[in-house]
Amino acid sequence: MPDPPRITLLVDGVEVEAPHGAMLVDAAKHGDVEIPVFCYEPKLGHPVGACRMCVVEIEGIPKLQTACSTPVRDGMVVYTQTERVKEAQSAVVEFLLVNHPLDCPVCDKGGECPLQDVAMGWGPGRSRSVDPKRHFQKPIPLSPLIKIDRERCILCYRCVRFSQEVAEDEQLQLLERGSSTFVGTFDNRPYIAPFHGNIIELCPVGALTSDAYRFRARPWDIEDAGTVCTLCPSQCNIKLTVRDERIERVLARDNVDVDDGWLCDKGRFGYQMAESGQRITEPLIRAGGELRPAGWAEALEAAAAGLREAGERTAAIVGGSSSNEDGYLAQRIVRKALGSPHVESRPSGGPGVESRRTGGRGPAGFLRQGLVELSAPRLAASVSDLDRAESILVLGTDPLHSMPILDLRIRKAVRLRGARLAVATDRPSVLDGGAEETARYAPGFVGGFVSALAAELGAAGYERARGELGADAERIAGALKPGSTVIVWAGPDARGLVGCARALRLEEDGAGLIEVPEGANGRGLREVGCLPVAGPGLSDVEQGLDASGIRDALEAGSLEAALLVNADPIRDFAGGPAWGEALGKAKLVLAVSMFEDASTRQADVVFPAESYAEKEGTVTHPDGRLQRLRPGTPHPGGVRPMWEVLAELGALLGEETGVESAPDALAAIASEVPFYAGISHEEIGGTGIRWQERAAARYWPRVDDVGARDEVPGREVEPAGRTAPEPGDTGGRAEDVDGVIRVGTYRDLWAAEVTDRSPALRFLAPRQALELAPRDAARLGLGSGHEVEVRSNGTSVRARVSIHERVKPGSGFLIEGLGDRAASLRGELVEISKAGEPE
Amino acid sequence: MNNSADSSSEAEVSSEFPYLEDESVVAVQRGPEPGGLGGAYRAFGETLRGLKTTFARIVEGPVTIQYPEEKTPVYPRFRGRHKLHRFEDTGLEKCVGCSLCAAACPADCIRVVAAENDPEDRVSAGERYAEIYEINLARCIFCGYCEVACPFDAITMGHEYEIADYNRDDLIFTKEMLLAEPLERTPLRREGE
Amino acid sequence: MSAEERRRLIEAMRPEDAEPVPQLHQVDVPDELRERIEAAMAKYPQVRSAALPALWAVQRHYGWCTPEGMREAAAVMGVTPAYLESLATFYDLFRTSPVARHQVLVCHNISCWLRGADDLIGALCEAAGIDAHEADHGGANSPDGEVFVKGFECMGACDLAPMASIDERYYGPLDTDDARAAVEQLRAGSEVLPGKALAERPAAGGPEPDPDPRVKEVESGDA
Amino acid sequence: MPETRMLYRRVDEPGLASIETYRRRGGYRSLTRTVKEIEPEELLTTLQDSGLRGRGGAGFSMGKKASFLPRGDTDKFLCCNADESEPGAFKDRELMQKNPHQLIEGVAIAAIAAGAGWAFIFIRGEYAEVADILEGAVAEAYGAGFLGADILGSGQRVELVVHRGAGAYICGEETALLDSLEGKRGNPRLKPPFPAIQGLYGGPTLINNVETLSNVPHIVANGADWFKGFGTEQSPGTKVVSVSGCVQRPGNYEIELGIPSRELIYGLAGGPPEGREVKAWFPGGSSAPVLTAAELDLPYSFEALADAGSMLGSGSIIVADDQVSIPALALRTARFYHHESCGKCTPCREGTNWTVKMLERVLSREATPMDLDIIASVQDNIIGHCLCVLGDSMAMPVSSMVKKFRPEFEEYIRRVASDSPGLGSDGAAGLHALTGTSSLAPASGPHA
Repeated sequence: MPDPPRITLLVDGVEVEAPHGAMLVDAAKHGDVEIPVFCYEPKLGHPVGACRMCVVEIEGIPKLQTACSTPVRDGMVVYTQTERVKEAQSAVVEFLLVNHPLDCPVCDKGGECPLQDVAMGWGPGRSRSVDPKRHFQKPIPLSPLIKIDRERCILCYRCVRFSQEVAEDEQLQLLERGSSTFVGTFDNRPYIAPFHGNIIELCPVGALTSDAYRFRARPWDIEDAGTVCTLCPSQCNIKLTVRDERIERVLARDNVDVDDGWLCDKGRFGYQMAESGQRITEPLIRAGGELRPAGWAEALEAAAAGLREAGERTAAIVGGSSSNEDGYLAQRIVRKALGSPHVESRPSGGPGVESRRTGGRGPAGFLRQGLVELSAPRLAASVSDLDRAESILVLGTDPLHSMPILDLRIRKAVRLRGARLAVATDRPSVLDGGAEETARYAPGFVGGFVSALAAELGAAGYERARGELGADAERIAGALKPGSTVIVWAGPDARGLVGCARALRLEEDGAGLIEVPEGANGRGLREVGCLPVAGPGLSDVEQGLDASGIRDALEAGSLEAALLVNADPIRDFAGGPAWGEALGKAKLVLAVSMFEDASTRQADVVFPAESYAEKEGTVTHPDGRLQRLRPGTPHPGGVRPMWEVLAELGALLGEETGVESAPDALAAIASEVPFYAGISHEEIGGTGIRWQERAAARYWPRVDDVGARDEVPGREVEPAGRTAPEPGDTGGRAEDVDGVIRVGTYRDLWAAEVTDRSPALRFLAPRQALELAPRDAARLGLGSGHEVEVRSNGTSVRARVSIHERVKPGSGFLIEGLGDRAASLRGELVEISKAGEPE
Repeated sequence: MNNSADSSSEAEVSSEFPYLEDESVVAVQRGPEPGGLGGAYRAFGETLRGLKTTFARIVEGPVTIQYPEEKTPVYPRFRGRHKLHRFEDTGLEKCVGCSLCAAACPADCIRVVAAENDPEDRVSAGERYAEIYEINLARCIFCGYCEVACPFDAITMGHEYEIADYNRDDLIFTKEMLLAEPLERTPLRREGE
Repeated sequence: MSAEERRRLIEAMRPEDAEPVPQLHQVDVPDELRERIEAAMAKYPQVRSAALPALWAVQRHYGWCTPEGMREAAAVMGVTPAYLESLATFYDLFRTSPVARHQVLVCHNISCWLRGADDLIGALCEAAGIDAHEADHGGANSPDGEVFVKGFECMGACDLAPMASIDERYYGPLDTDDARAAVEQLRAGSEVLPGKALAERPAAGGPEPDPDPRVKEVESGDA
Repeated sequence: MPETRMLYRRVDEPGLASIETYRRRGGYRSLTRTVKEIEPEELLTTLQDSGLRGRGGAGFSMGKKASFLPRGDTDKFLCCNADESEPGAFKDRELMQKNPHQLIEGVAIAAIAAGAGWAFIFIRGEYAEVADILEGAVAEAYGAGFLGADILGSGQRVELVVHRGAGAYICGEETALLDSLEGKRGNPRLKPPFPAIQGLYGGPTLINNVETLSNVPHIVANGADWFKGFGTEQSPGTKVVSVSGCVQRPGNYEIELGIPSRELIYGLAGGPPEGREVKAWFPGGSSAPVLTAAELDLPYSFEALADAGSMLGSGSIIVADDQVSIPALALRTARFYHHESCGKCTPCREGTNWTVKMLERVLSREATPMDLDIIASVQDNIIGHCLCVLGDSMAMPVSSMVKKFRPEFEEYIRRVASDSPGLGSDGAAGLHALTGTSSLAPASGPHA
């Protein structure tokens, strides 16, 4: 997008150059003039001009104007220091303080409080008010995470506007009127929503305080450490508040190209996991059935010995929170030192594993080719492209759960610009409300839907589907055309997406694809070689087994050693508990983990893992932005940097990496990943850099190099042996079969280790629930809260019924990542039987 | 500045020091002629004045203070070891753990960790109290800024100066030590002393 | 609130206690209420405009804006109950606490006050057994649950001063005898203050004056 | 001087609220002509030429406002502001109650002139019985084909919805009215953008008062020049003035602007009760700075009242006689605005709150002379600094009362020293506080 033209205005007699259309408050900053504000916060959308703090005098306008809502024009003459302005501003401060308790010494905001700053800078210095102040009950919990002190509130409405216009949950509202107005919720219920922690940071006074941070530190006691949150693929930029070498709080570090300055509650409160007293802080070796502490040398030697013995019968699973460096070194050990091709980083593996019944695995060749095509730089959309796209398609994922910050970004595009949103998912998405069109396909049938969509969009080689599927695809296609489109998608099954991309001309500016990977650093790990089908830089390598292949091979004994780097497959991977059995059979399990979990219980050697707050390295955002992780706190106990440990392990196994520092590790990656060539920590800097925007992006592998076949895409990608849904088959016929529904799964935002390990978040830990359409629930004689058993092919999961209106009849949904076998049921037709009455 | 004022001030200067610019001038002050009483005074006057002080002190007796048996008295505003205070009526601690003293401290010797009061069992009057309040007296420079910064007069500088110890760790005074009623061992100087 | 109470409150907070948009199957909306709200939603170009009519419907149905009623309306409209509560507490005519059967709103604004509104409130409260100060500052119910009296800001009937709105009908000018009579009549369920109703009041200027010659022209037609 | 009844013509005729009577009296002929004979542009020109000024308070030219709406196919809206809530104003209530069809016809014509397919009458919730009458009339008009998708077969579309407010003075502010109509809390919006460009649902919106729109059928029927034959050059037409307070015949009087104010208060409304004198009067509702008895001879017109430092506003006179305590009156006024402040902007929310507290202290005799200066200074700090005019609406009359009746305020404060208890600490004390009678005891004279 071209930058807006710059104009010149006169602020207090000084010429100031500013972008045309900027608000006066922002424009004045270009001339180093600060205009005080309370209610103005550009992140919240349109200014409301409510606090009246920012009034200024503008030549030619008799009344004072609010600078927060006045766009600058060329030649505007503005005065911010006249007597009139000063009087008005000091009057506003005086008015605000009439009811403000001035309990700064006990207030958490003291020292970093905009009201303090403005009162000092622009206030009258003393109050003339002697009347009693407004009283409310002192801090009461607004939610388990936030306390509200209404006496301190200056009614700037930022929090309420956040709830209404950013998160759009509308739970937080203004109640009563006039000077009795207060911020509250319906019927004094708690305000619990995935992003609500942001209101703490938005509050310009100490009215909203974090329960976890309350009274922990003062601004002058702390140090800030900027890094990146690796709890999900959003990779939001954060600032750790560190006191006495402990993280006390996490704040957003605005990066408009990544997070727009927002954080989800997982990112905001999940730091407690790093500070948990339960962490493993030294290497452990299993002896006599028990894990016992050991020195690093001993542990490394034990690990090396075991791996040496297993040799090429070793597999590595690299978890999503690993940095690029961890992933690169792990795959290098397995591939080069041990000669094994089995490296995997995707919990769901390749296409096809989503259902045992609907088909087998696809050929690896497609996978690599599909990756190369779909991740190509020309098709890549950046997060900021969502701010420009005329239409947005959300396909196969609910960003709230998979990449929360995108949810806010998409809402913003719809609300502020009227972007057309289309949602095509199996499970109802929270974005449905703002969508122009929504389509529901049966769980596991995304491929059929995408092919039908490609046909409707006019892609060559796809046949239009009939019936409901065709009609759905037509509606979605209608919402996307014309104009630039960004497709946010997820899922292992990308058939047809290439066709959609071509038909929608996604290679053009402001359009493109954003794939939401399953792991936080899914894209980075893939690009540094943590895939069974591709090496670093998506290079052609000997084909290895994918996740479920590895599990089967471990179980069958054809693989003997497993290297689990920041991965707990028992909890996180499809198959779940089946991994426990598989790992139990392995001769050596080397786990790198922060905590003792289901997988470390099967481990022979455990290396303590770093938390993201201690890590140094890089990660790659789903849109290709490389970002730096910078250590904010020292490593606890005997924890060591993982790149160092892996480099030493490699050396013990005869693979000299020459990596002696984190920059070395990045240099090693850059030397092997052609499209990262030459990248360094300095170049990545504080806000990251998209590799697609660097010259080296031209080294992205060409599609022909990976052996594209001549057939039309719609056919070529058809996985062998798979019974693809016939055109016209909605896949949703299951409701006709009595008592049987097709199950889909989703990874709930809170179904994660961080929820269990952070005391503040623990109350959010989900319980397994089977979401059903009201019609199916009635047909099955089930009500909300009933305990049921969900069964298929000998796999069974217990769940509580939860009825949702927008679930497509015939579908049901379970949560993945709770350590049960729910993920194995994905795409299955299941039987449901009642196991208990509601509590 | 206007010219007339300029010239008049110049004129004043020149009348007082007529040789200011042109010549170096050595001024010699002559005393009375030597000899006689004047001469004797000039020779011994200062000595006698000195001896007067000496004899006066002899009469006064010894001024040595037998420290540590005796203490040096201090002025009322002497800044000695800190004290934390409680409200006399309720017994609650005045300190609310706001850390302003720590912020003001140039030696960085105060550490405050705050916590939330339980309204049923209060430590301080407000919502917040100091769970940990430590002053590292080995680092303290006794500047008194903490006292000035305190919004609740919870910390004041006392008169005690006998803080020496054998172990640096023992010089970190905890909240309990600072709150304890100190033994008033330091005498105050009286008015005019 | 003690720390212990607060801790218990926090522990009792479950994610499912938050109140997002309720789903229709979670609430039991009376048919009549649902029809009224849906009719209002159909009347406007945008659904949210029906928020005030929906709250009016809830108030008519339950007597006041009950939390359950607001949840039901929210489910029908597809908004959060908090959104409706925010409105209900903003507007003076919505009651968010239980209210007696008959509502008497007495104007205590300038014109009515100049003509004795305070006495009127006093007399009404005395007759109904309500504390006058309480009635004037937020409203109060009579102990028998029959009459709710509230001092209200200007209701646009200064010509009737001092006046009161009794069950949404205006009456005035009222003296203290009228006040006592009105409370009796409300309790008895009989017609309230016959002859004092707004509907029966002619224009202040008295009988129609001779038409201005210039105006006459307009009035010449027929249907 | 007699009234000049145009809008109030035959106002007490039985059945005027029904469509039959209204049509028998010539009603809906203007609308019929509008849809059949007149082009919208011509209609706009007529309205503009008539010089009709808005009757809601601001007095802006109605035709000009309508002409600001952009042409073209965007969805446009017309809102009739029937949220008459200003203390002292009750003219719209009587117009709607007794002659609803006159308004409906005016709304329909104005909607067609502005190109608005949707029209809303935002009527305050307290006017429930009037709203019932209005809704009945709207149903009749739909039935007779004067409203709906195809008015009288002309293809013109005007949908009219009667929207009931729920008790919030601020909804009379045009942008707050729009927010309320959109189903939100009635908070005023930041201007610009003005409603004519971006109003209801983001579309161009014309907002007019009931009385303004009721004039429209008469103008269309008789032409702009005829209309200009009434009233003054600057504001032609008649004006309904609501007179209330300490007068013998409170009510609505339709007059031509420019007549002496004394004529209105003493002539038409009968003046204060026997033996009393006018002490202070609000010439334009409670938000107008008060005038004194010395200013009774001012002509009742926009210009003359503005020159005297007050305003005509919506044309509502409230009279206070010589028995009234001005500080108590100031408190009543301030309390009203404090109660009605929406709370969005700081000076209004906190300023009204603080003013009330200070005036309560004056009345409970806990104030000091410095408080009077603070009261005056706080009013200055409010005026011109708020998001909408509500803050000013309190600050101006309170400020004028403190200025014009300062000795009376000072007397309360002086009594602090001599301390005469018995008036209670409740600030409500004392309509007749100075005369020594308690507010709850029956006051002597015709007030009771």
